[in-house]
Amino acid sequence: MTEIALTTTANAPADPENRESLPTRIFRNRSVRIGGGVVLAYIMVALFGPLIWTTDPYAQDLMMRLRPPAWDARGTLQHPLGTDQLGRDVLARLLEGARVSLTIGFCAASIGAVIGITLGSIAGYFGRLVDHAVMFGLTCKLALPSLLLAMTLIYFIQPSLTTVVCVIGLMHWTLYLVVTRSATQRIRELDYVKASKLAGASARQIIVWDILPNLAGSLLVVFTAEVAVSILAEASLSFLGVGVPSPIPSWGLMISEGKAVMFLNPWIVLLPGVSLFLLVIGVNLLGDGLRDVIQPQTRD
Amino acid sequence: MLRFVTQKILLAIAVALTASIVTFALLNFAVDPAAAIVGDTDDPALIAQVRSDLGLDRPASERYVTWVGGLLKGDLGVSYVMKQPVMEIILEHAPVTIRLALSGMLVTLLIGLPLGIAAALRPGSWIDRTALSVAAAIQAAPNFWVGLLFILFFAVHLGLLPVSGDDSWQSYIMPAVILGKGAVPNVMRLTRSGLMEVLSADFIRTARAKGFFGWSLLRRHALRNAILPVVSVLAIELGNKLGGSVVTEVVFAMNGLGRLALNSVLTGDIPTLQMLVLVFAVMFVLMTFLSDVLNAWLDPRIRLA
Amino acid sequence: AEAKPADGTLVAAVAREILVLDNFNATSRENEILSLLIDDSLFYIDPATQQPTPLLAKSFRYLEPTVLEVTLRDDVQFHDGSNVTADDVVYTFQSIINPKSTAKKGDQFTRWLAKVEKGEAPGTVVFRMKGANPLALHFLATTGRVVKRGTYDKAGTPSGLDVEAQSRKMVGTGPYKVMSFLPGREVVLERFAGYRKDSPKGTPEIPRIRIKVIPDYATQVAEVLSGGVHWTYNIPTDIANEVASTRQAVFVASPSMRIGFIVMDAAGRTGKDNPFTKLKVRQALNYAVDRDALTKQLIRGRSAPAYTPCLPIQFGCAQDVTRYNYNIEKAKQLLAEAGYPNGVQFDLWASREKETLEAVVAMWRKAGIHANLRVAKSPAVVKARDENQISAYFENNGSLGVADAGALLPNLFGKGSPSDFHHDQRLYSTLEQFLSTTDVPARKALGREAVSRILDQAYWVPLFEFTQNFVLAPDLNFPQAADGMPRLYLAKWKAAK
Amino acid sequence: MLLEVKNLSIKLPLENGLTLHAVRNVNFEIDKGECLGVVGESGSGKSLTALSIPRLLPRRAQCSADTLRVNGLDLTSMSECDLASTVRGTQVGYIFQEPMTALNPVYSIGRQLTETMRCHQAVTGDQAHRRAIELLERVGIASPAKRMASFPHEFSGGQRQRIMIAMALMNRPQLLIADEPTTALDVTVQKQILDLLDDLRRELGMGLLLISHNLGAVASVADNVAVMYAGEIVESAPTGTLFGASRHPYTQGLLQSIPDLGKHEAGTLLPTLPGTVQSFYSQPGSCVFERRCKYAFARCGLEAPKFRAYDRKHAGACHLASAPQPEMVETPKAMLRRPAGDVLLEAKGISMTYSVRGGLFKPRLPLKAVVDVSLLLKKGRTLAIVGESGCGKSTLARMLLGLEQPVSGEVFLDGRDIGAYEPAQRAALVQTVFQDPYSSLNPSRRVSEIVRRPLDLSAAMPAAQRDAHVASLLEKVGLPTRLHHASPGQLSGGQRQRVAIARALATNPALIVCDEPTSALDVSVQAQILNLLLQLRKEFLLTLVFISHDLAVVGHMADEIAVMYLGEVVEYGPAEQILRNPVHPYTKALLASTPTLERREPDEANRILPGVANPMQRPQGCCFSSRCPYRSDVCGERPALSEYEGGRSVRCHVANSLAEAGATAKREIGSRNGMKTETMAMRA
Ligand SMILES: Nc1ncnc2c1ncn2[C@@H]1O[C@H](COP(=O)(O)OP(=O)(O)OP(=O)(O)O)[C@@H](O)[C@H]1O
Ligand SMILES: Nc1ncnc2c1ncn2[C@@H]1O[C@H](COP(=O)(O)OP(=O)(O)OP(=O)(O)O)[C@@H](O)[C@H]1O
Ligand SMILES: [Mg+2]
Ligand SMILES: [Mg+2]
Repeated sequence: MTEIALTTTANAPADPENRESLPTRIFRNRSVRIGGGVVLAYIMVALFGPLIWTTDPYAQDLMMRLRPPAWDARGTLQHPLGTDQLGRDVLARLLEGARVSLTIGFCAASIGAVIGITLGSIAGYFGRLVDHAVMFGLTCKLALPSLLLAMTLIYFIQPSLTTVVCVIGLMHWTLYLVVTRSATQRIRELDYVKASKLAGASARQIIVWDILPNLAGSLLVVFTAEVAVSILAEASLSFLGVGVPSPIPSWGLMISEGKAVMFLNPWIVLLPGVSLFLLVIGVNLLGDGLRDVIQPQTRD
Repeated sequence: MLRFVTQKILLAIAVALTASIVTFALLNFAVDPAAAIVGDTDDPALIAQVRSDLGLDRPASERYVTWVGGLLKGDLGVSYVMKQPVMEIILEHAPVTIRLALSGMLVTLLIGLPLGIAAALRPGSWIDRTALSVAAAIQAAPNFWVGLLFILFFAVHLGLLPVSGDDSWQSYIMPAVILGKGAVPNVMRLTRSGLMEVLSADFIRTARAKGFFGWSLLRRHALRNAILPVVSVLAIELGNKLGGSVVTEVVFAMNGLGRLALNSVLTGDIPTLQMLVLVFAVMFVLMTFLSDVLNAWLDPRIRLA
Repeated sequence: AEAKPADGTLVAAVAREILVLDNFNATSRENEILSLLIDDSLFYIDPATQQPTPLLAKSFRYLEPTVLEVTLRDDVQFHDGSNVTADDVVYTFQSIINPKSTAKKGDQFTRWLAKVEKGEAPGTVVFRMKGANPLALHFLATTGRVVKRGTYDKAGTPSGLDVEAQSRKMVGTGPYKVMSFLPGREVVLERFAGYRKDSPKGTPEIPRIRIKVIPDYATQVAEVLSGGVHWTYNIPTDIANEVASTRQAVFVASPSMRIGFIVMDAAGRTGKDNPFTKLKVRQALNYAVDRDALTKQLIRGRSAPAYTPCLPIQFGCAQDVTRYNYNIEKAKQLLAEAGYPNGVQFDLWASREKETLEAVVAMWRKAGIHANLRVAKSPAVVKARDENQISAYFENNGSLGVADAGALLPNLFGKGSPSDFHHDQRLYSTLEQFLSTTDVPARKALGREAVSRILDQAYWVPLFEFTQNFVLAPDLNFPQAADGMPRLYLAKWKAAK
Repeated sequence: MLLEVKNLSIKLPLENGLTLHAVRNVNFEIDKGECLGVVGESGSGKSLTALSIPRLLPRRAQCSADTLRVNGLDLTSMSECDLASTVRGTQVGYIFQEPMTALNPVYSIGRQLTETMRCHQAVTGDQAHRRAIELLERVGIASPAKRMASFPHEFSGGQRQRIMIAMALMNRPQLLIADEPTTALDVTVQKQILDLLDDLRRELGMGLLLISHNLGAVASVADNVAVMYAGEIVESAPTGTLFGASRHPYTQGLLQSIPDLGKHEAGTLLPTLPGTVQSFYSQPGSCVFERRCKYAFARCGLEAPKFRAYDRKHAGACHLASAPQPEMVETPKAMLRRPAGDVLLEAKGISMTYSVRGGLFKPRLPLKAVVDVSLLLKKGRTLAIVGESGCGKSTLARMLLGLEQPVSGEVFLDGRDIGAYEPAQRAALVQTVFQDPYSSLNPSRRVSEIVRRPLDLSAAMPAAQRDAHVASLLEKVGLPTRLHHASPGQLSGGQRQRVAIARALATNPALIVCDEPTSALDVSVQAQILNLLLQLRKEFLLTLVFISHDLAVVGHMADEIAVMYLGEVVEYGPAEQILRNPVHPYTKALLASTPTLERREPDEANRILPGVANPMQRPQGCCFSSRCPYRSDVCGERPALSEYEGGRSVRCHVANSLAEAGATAKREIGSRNGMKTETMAMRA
């Protein structure tokens, strides 16, 4: 009924000959392949889509409003995925929206990463007062309702792509911090760090040479997770009307703008929703797969 | 124990204070709420009047001191927009959010726990794979989008449930599912990994060697250990739900704290925003405290150490 | 759908929050709608004629051009059963014009009303105005509600008044009384049993009205479709049309007496070098808008193109004046003449009507007018405007529901108006006179003069009259009016088929 | 026959598609009241073999056996349900290696004990409770009735192991399986637990399957011993025969490579088995030991030897016709002479105190990890620090290395306060080798990078020469060239430790502090590393601080020994002196508990009292007083470290009287050595 893994003495060496290299294992993982494929496809679409489908995503055609996709009897090939309530081409907007989502996802997650990793490694490595201070900051950050603050900040600073990226980035560094900090705390106590110290390495050298490379895997996993979270956060904020300003075609905004007419034109919320859903699921799958390979012990 | 509690209370106060200063700074330096409050009319005299009525023409630091002074005296300020004591407004909106959060929690548990347990018992099996995929899908589907689809299908198309509002228990069903679904993957994965870890723990092998197997092994030896990490996450998750119900409340037009928050942002109602942030912050600290206590109560290692 | 509920309650949805009940202390349209239900004024606007007609008043006469005597009816009750007396009326208006009062509507009265006192005859009240005012009855009709004597008194406050006294609880005189009120959420009204049978407003049929706040049109529409709501308004035409096509809801539109227009910085508030200081540029903007396309294809409903800065239904709003018909070539030519052969470029600020304005911007672009649409929340726009950072912005005005250009133009073009972007002395004085003359033909002429001046100078780009859209449950009968003011007390359930 | 196992094989399908043939054709049996010891290095399949008896193997393991019978019950054909109700916990009791994790942390031990009984027998809670108390009493838990409500974490490791034993005995099993029951415990406790198991089995007439990688531990208890290697039993014999006249080259090599007080002269090279244990992914077509066997000849590589009987109870799997002659390794005489130079390292009364939180609700309390330790080490000498787990050895090492500042006292390195050195200067003087080879190498770097790092950091050597220097160092420590650029993940424990040593040598330091460099390694690898250290010590004229908990290893390496208990040095002096004539009661107990291959008479006088060294609850006065068999009233005061003959100092009030008794002990050791030589002569 239940499986028990035998705890072999922790020191039993993994058989050297039978270890595959990390990249091989990563690429053999099914989740990584599917998720990575999806993400890659989206990146391609975002990069090249607007070059191929050159219809202006902002051009309105009041005579062509709310056309259904081409496969519907009322649809036209001129707008393969139909038009929105202002007669803008949905396909062009979806393609542009992929750029928006990916840009926000990657940029925000990177901003968060820089903040979180820096704070986390400093707190984890130096401990004591520094750690207390950072952890207090973290508690405060966690205690503050981040969505509420994000809404307020974006709304009052001036909704724009940059604001949204920065604010979302500022809101999502906790996971990096926690992961980096605890791993740093753990690694700091490991003998090879002591060896480096003994060899005369400075704190910065130890963090950069000895600690962070070992976190790369975990941080990559966090990064993918945060990309997904940031993409969703942007969509939610835009949906609430306190995110990316119109007429920028963010998927969340498209859903928000389309929801009033969704009863008879469900594609208008379905299409951006599905795009968003597939992208996030792709990123999540990629992250899960990476985690399975990189940290099999914490496998979910 | 007393020390622990005092420490936590001090921490809570410090956190709440910092949180309030941060919000106060963000809100008062970035925003002039007077114009937002006046609304459609844009008479500068009226705006100026509102400004001086609300004391917004005084320096922000002075206002902060007054505000904190008021807090200490139990006076939490009056909403700029609704002209009502902020605490009254919050108390008025809180029940909806609390009900929503609790029912969301229930949904999370009802889906997350069984899935997690099933997945852990048969790692790698179809149940496990399905559960993981379900979790991934649930996580990826944006709340507002699913909410709209739910409304479209269950309320408008099938007419089974009310579209919006919070006046009947039926109107909580869809929002609870939407709000609850967010934490399902987390709970499921935690349960799964917790249980898997426990099942591979030495003491489970001991129990098996003693002659336990099957359900009794699970019940008597594995579940309690496996639930520990889940419990501590649940309290935090409840806190998150209380603070994170904006989207759900907006989609389903429920009059809870989340929508109050959005409205306060849109109308520049600073006293309400400040109070909301403070309430959420205190709630968070309370929840972490609760989670610590729960954990200590469930885990003798912490309780008696 | 079987919308009509068993107990006959009408559920109405409004998008904006109703925060107070007292219409003296509110500025929103929702409060106007509510006030019509729970308050009776001295006069009321007859939906058929758009003229003020006595309501709480029995009759009125001008003792002098600036002194109005109103005789009250003696059979009108407050919701608590007491009779409305001259003392109540005097109290009401004296409190609102009290200089220390902070009621939001106080301003609208202090502009013209100097003093209110009891008349010599019992049951009469005398209004002393600051000057002759052609719109006095209109104002008394749209905002002249009556409260019980002593309602606002509050010792200890600097003014001795508490303007919030009726924010939560309301003792009115209207056909409905407030049963419960959750600020920002809902108001429940019930037919007032003591309402006089022969009121010109008629006897309401619907026993209960629940006004729910549903901030989102999509949700409102969904509610109507699923039978949870019977009455909504302001739904965009597209959506309304769509919903109506399901036959689970009915779309009706009425005019709204709300005009949308673009204000341009002719006065050079943002700097002398801005293109709008040139008349030809302003004219070019006017020529380059296809108002018919805008209203017929985009806004639809009962929207109508506006070629004048006020609406034809409004008194004094002459239509036989300069007219800027859609003409791209002319626009281009004017631009070139003004020294902008390569077009002009500017920010167009707005706080609403994004879609429409995007269409306008698209039209302009064809004439080489490159507007960058900046949609911001209204406080931000107001702030930027007051700090002279805006050279063109979109604004709209509903004339307080008064079918008279006097309720519109002086407020926007008059001296000291925040939206005065012209600084035209001639226009100031014309408008001043327009607002202080009671003689009808003279007013008409003055109105025409003001309108032509504005158009000749092209201070604005008048765009369109808003449509007032209602999405209703199929079995609800809801009559419309030319001023677009929703009169919910007239709603009836259709007889079951 | 109580337990019969015939032709047991276990296969494990692995994730990478291969199948590990973890256990192959294993046969053994145990009679009632008999003890079979199974010994073998890590990964040789001991645990899997033991687990297969109550069929507790991992689910994916494929287990086949011709016979698997306990007390006449055929276990091969039993259902999971029957096994659970009739075999596990009733017929077969099981004791696991890790006492720290084998008990469920969230339930009281009372509940865990009684449920074992109640799930198998119709007894009332009361009866079970009484039986549990009775057993706890028997296994030596003080005031058992009170402790029934305690939770596992409130007990020390040794106590938990006792509770595990009590739990296994609840239903009076016929067969007790103990899988490395003492590996995680200190030698003093290990001895107590082994003695307890031995007593219990005699008392209750149980069969005992005792698994261990420690040959000495098995030697003292088992009647018969089976030696496992790479999944097979290569030799089995009665204990005396096996340790006295083993015939398999592996067994012989193993026995010789263990440093044993008195057997190997201190400082000599140990005979080693080259290489490490191998895993098999198919049925091997050769002798499993062929690759490491000095005597291998052509046939060994072509054909797997049959398990055949040499004698009535002595059997083995080897193609050699007769037992090979054990040969001694020549140690160059120069290696034994260690000249003493100037003082290199001096610690003056150093102490270290940590503050630790007792629990979530508890305040922080001070923990005295090291108390007032003074040491003096001259160039070229080797100082060993020995003591049980948690006594502060590593903490002391960190202070000696300058990694931590003592809260009081000073460390002088080469005459200068160690805190005053620049990091690079210090690095050129002192380096270290750590205990855990798995955490001492950065897994994300390559071996060459790791060894090069100290060079890069000190920048003393021109960059161009560094790579060559790294290669020569790795050569010196005997790491095959193909692994020079491998990542640590691809190395075995022994190889990692070689890399760590190379890294320590990189800056050419005068002093190397080795913190238990071999305690995580198998005995055969341990010998390799000890030899390497001995050779390098000679070649680089190293001064060593050698930390260990194994007195035998210490004795082999050290010139001087410091014995630590609860952070204090209780005895300090020249190595031979201390090993020959220990004075401090703790040193005596330590020596008496150190397992040896011969059966020793129980040394009742030096039997240490049960208990634990808990640094959070230091006894008043003498730190050892709570466990000291010679304890008296004077011990309430902290004894001073007083000098004795031969440059030795002891921290004990009764040292004088104990030193007298030392004379007898000396004689004893002498006679034991005599006996040893006799045996060897006999074999020769
Ligand atoms: N659950 C498992 N999955 C994969 N391999 C396993 C598993 N359990 C044991 N092994 C492998 O089987 C072999 C024998 O393992 P076993 O635990 O029986 O060795 P052991 O002699 O008990 O070693 P130790 O002294 O380290 O406990 C080892 O190579 C080990 O790596
Ligand atoms: N950084 C630290 N913080 C708190 N306590 C510590 C710290 N390091 C060590 N200790 C405590 O100090 C005591 C001595 O620890 P140390 O690691 O020096 O023992 P040891 O003799 O090396 O043990 P082992 O043989 O297990 O390696 C232990 O009780 C340990 O728990
Ligand atoms: Mg084992
Ligand atoms: Mg140690």
